[in-house]
Amino acid sequence: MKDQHILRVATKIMFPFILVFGLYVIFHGDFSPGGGFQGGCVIAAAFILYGLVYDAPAMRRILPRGVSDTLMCLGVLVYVAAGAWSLLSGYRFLDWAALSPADPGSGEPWGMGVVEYGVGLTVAMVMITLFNEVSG
Amino acid sequence: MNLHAVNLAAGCVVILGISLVLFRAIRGPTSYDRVLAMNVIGTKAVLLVALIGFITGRPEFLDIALLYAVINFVATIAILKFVEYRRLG
Amino acid sequence: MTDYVLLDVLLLALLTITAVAAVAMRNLFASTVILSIYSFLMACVWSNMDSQDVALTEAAVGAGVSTILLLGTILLVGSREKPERAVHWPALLAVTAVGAALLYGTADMPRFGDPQSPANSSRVSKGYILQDVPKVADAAGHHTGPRSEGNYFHDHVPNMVTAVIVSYRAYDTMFETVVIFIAGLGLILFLRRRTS
Amino acid sequence: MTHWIDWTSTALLLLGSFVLLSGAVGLIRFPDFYSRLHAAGKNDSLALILFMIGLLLQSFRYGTVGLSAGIRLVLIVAFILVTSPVATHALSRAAWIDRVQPWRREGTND
Repeated sequence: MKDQHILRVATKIMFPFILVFGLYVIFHGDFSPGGGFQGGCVIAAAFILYGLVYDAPAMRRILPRGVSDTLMCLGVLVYVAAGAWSLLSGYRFLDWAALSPADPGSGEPWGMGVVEYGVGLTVAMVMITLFNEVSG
Repeated sequence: MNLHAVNLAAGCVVILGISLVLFRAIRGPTSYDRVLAMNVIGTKAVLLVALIGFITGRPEFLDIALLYAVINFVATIAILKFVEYRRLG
Repeated sequence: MTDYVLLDVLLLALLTITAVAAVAMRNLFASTVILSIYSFLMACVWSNMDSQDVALTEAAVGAGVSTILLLGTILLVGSREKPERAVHWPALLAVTAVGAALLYGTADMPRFGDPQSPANSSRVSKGYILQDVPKVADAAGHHTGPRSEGNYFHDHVPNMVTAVIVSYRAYDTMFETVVIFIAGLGLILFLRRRTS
Repeated sequence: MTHWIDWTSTALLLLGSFVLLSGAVGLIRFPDFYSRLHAAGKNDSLALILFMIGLLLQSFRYGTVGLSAGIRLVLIVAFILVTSPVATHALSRAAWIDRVQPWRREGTND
């Protein structure tokens, strides 16, 4: 679809908005519906749209396979590292009180933010990998 | 004037419209008719979700409708690309 | 009370038609389009049931990514279903029996939105709904048992679904993420073509 | 004051319903793909805009929650105004390249 100017321009207009919306869904997941999984899917949808209109090789130029593979692993590592951090600082595994020892209650939003970003990163990169490998 | 009843009636009208379009999606002679019907149903789903938010009196959940507007576009482009080029990448 | 029942009945009738059409179609491409429509309608049903997180997931995954997945599958396997006209009687019998058992089981399900249902009245969900879940660990990491001053957390995040998923069941969510990660690994190992 | 919002919103929803239904009927009744596209694309966007303005008026009643809802309604309209015509254009172009023939009246050339 590289030859269709209208689609190219519309994609260029939409792409940043979809990305920001995906980040909003991830980050705002503790106040409104949303979270890592949904937000990751939206971010993946932005890259998939780019890959559909500009063809997959162009998409792989802005997000090479090596980068998406690395980020996919990094998402899981962020989650596990958040747990390990609380373990190492004397709390139980994945106990968010570790993130704010002075006020054990308010650690939850922090832990949630970190974890949601990890989940979102993994989900987005797996979906992009799916598009990369299935599109043929 | 009862706005709640008005919203509910509008929701029923939207569902009626969806059912008419669904007929075209199932019957549709060409693939393009089906894709068009899908696109139209996606837009009507945006409407329906927004209306449901106002019917239940909690309109703060319009993120979903916003997401639909985005996803509908992506899905339509994906299906069109498949029909036109027989590949996705 | 009756308003969302009305919308539910109408939407579920449409959903049934859509599902039957998606199964009955021989053209797999048309089936994919119908399934995408199904996903849109399903998300409306979730939204009508006030389960906004599920609606968001259905919209993001069902209509967006799974359409891509199904189209990719059609690319790999071809778009015509193998004609199979004969009715497989044992299978029909089994499906009918299971369907009847499921219908029988729904008779005991709690009413929609029933505050006395087990899901709504258990101690944990009450805690999350009332937003005063005991944070069970003190600084030393011990269980501090039932309600005591200072171990209660009165202002956890407002979306209790996220609170349950990421705080109460954080361990579970971690391994869900690992499952998705393994799915990605499988994609890379099985489908990636080696380019020189 | 509330009367004004009620009546205007009702009128807009009613008009939107009419446009939406006429579009759906057109999608069923028209003879070929291009005229169906014509019926669906235009009526859909117009119906969406009418509905959203009607709901925007209603959202004034909800205070701050209504404000966030109103912002999202405007965003939805903006998104749809970008995406819907583009999707329609891509559809018609794909159908034309795939040689879907426009419908012609019997025996004439128009």
